[in-house]
Amino acid sequence: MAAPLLSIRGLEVRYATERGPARVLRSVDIDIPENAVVGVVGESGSGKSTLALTLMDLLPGNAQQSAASLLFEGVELSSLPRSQRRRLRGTRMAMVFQDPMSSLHPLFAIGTQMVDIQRTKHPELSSRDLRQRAAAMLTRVGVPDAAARMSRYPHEFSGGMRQRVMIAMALLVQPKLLIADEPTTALDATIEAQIVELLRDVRSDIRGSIILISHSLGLVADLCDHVVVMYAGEVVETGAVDDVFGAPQHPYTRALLDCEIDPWAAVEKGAALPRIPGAPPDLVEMPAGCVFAPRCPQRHERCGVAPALKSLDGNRTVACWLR
Amino acid sequence: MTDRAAILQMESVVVRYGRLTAVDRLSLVVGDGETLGLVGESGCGKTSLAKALVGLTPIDRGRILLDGADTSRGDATKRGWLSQRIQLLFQDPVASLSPRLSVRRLLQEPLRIRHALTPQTWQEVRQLVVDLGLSESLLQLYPHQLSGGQARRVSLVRALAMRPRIIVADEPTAGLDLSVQGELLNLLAQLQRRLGLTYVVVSHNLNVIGRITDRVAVMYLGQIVEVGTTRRIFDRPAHHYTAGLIAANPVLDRARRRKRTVLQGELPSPHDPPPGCRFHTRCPAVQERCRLEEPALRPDAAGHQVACHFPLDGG
Amino acid sequence: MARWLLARVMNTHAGAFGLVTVVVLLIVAIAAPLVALHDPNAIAPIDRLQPPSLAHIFGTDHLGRDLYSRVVYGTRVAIGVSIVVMSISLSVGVLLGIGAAYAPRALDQLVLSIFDIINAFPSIILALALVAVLGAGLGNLILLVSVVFIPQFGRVARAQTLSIRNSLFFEAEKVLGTQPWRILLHHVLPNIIGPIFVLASMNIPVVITIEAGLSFLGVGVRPPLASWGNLLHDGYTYLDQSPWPAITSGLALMLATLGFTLLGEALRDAIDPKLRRER
Amino acid sequence: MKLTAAAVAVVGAVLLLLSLTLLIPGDPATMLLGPRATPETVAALKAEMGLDLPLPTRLAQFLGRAATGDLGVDIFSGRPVSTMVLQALPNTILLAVSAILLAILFGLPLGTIAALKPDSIADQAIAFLSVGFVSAPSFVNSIFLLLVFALWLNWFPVLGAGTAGDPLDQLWHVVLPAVALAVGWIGYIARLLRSSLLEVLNEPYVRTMRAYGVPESVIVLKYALKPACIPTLAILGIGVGELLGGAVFAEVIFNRPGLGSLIYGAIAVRNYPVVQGGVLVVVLLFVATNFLVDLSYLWIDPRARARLALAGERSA
Repeated sequence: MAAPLLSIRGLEVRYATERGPARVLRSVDIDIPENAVVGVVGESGSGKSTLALTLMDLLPGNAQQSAASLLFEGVELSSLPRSQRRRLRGTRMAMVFQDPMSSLHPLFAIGTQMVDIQRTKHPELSSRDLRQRAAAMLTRVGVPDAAARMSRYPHEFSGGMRQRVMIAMALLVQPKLLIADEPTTALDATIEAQIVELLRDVRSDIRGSIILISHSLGLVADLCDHVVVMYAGEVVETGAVDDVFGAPQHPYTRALLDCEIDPWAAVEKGAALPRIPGAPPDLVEMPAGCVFAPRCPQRHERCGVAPALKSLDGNRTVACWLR
Repeated sequence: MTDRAAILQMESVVVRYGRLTAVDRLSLVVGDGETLGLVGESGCGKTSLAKALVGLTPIDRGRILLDGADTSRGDATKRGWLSQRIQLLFQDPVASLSPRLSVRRLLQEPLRIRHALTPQTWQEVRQLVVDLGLSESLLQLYPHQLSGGQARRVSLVRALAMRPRIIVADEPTAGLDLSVQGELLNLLAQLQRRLGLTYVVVSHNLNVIGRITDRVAVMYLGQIVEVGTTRRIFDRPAHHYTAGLIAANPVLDRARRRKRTVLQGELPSPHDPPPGCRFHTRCPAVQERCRLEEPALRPDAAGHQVACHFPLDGG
Repeated sequence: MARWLLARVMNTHAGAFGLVTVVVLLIVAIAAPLVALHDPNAIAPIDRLQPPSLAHIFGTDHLGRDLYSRVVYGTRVAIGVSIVVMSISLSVGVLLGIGAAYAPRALDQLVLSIFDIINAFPSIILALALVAVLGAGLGNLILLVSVVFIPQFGRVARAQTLSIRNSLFFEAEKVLGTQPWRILLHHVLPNIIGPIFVLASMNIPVVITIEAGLSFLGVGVRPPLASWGNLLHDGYTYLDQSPWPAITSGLALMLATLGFTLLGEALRDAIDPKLRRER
Repeated sequence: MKLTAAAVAVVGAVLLLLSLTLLIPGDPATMLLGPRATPETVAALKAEMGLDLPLPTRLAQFLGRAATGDLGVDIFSGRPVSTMVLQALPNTILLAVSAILLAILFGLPLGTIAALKPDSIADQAIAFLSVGFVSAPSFVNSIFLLLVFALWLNWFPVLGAGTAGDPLDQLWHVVLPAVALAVGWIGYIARLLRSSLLEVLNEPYVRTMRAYGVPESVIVLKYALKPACIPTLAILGIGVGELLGGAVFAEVIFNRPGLGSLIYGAIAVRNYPVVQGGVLVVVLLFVATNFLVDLSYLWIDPRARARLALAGERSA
């Protein structure tokens, strides 16, 4: 098997809180293959957004990170000086954020911002060239009348158009790794569908891998080849989307899939909806053992000790004593 | 049409904010004891309609009948008449609780409003708190100390303490994780069975709507474009917008995903809705007639209503 | 609540310094006759413009009066005036502000225009003009400086009330059928009192400054009543003969404004979570 | 909208000024003529000064004349008030502008440095200085500066505004009073800018810039400083008012001719036309700068332009 584009081993992130450190990510191991679309799913507090910010080196000041290894294109990121790490952003890595309203600067024209984000990648090009590239890319992602729109401000764009601008920015720098954090969550349903179509459409334009972070199982099933399931700061299961969603191995994955409502399912109206009893653990005062054990229908004595992520057949991994 | 007795009738209701018409000549009947879903994207007027139903937003034209009584006339305009019949669950439960009051005070408030705060009624409310799976220790807390789920239940107890017959729920699962939303929905279902409540559920989550409602009304730019039983709407949508909306819903089932059509274009400005059929700018099956003539909401033989000149098969 | 506030204020060096300074000033103001070492108005022309000594620890002024005792009594005036002024502006401003927020549009506009008119004058100029016209003196000073500060409280109270009227919980109360008086008493007032209180505490040093400034210009507290402004004026007049009157009263004024500013900011940071990130 | 509000404020302010003269305990005519004047001479003077007319008429007359630049005459010297005000105005404007420039020149970099390295020693030092600066009343500053730099060290001239026609001398004279006025605003601007800059640097749009490797210097100087300046700009409007107020003290203490000392001197002798004219000009200056500040929002913030366009559309 070819070496993965990105290999994360033993990633730990803590946030300083008033009550003490919150362990937001714990011993996370993930491989992102070359030219793959990897979905990271999990509920709130699972650490999926923190994972994205860690990879981009954009964690807020109160976060403390320690990783045994972050190997990206054969380079160890954790030992890279900050300045070199910064130069990876906007050249080898880029990110599309959840809220396209607040993620674009309200006081500058779209064009100005689209030009400046290319400078790290293309220091040799003139502002004029960069502007032309930007306008062409806006047309590519379906922004009508792109040349004129370059001098418009974010508030003059609709939510869907703003997200197209964000995607155009990512395409402009041709990253090897594109991270999209809930790229459609803030959008209305029919606009969300358009953006999903756009992402599918530009998939081949990006000669690299995409990490799609989402709480929506449907979206991940729709767009991704691989999936990483996270719970309370840990990876509980990984594998090909069809395998994981078709035959989940971890009790949490299974329970979560059960909770996804199928509106077409022939069920009695009065029948109770599935749910996972209890609530995710407090990340400041983590209980010992398997993180999911307190809510797990299949917990037993061994769950008092945390299970390691182990490999299964068919390139899958799962962190559960039962497998 | 529903086979139940009508509890709530909207007749050509118009809601305006200045020059913006948020709800335009909307007529809809809600049956006693049913769960009606109200779906549509932002700006379609569903929240304005919900507010109009509970009297938060005045209606400019048309009327709303509750149990046959016009809510803008006579006794029904007295304080307390409406609030003891219809209650609203807000989308943001924490922000909808007054921040400087303890949960205890918040829960006593509906009783004080009804001038019915006695040890016995308070005991009933506390029982309701326990029934809804809340701990009594919560009474000491303030809204900002509650989780989203807890705040939602506190709001629910407050609403129920007014003994309403109808509850309008605005995005009841917004902000709730997949693994816990079932709990709240189950609770709502239990309460409905126990108290004979009627629900109007406003939501953009089609999975939830498809599962918990009896009937669905689809809104677009301030008007209803289709109303019918939930099964019918999901299985055989007649309006092209309904079909597009349902197709846009990302679902796990790969077989369903493959055959989806994506609606093009964006919502026109509600300040300046298109002439003719309001959906014609985005409709995949648009004809000349659609640009000129506004389609009326018409029932078919089975009572399924759709506002389209050229509905999808069987419409 | 009070204990929680105290803990938060004492949490930072600045807050602790502010609180201690203000408490000391309050004690000095209340117990001025006990704290002062001399009669502040006892004239001794022989001892005029003395530098600090054991007998007169701050020195003496141009009439030989003990500066330390005069500064102590000046504390009384400064703090007394600022507290009374804030109480008046706060009550009137809050009443007007809430009233305007509830009033019909025309009335609301009228109140706003009155605020605009008062605000069209730089505050010291307005106070100067008002006091000059109506005559100097403690009573007029208090009344007129109060007028200057009413718009601030009025505007904040109005804006807060309006934002509460637009808030979700206000709508929720309406849906519940809560009586208007109950909404005002239990839901509006408790939520605007925090920011109003913060505004008052932040304005106390400003009022102290204005009182001293007007007295300095000779249109405030009338001599021989000891006000820091009067002391400073005398100090300025005799600056080339002895710097002590100006230095001592100036430092007293600076210490008071610094203490109240720091305490006000600590209170603001404690009460208003939105501003907590500011230092 | 803003313009009408400003106009209402100015007219209201004038009305307030004029009605104040009605409330004066001793009226100017009596005061001017002294206690031995006969009622007839007082009445004659009153008529001459227009004091016998009803208030609305006086207001209309005053506004009508003020619009043509006539602010009445000094009741003692008979000189036109407008001439006196115009003579005083440049000194006050020089003082105010110098103070604002000083405040921005020092406040902006200090605030930026503090925000870039929050909680560093530099930040704490700046914070400490700023609080000290902010809370010091300008007239205390003036006296202390006068004492230290003019009387003790003799670095700067003690009194006056300098020889007319000698810009260097005038500049030399404006240093101490301008510093006295600016000190508080240096602290204020530094603190305000620090907090708003910290807030902006945490905004998602800054994070987007960082996600594309945009250098931190470009982010701070181009993208962050602009929005962070908006709150600072807002307080500059109020600041001008306080500066004009503070100018009274600075001008009195440093014995500079100017609007402040003109008004102060006139108040002492109840020379009401001069007080009225002087205060009116101060109010106009204040309202005009605030209006300019509001206009500058339009220049900085495209959303404000859009709101304005929308409001225009609605009222049309």
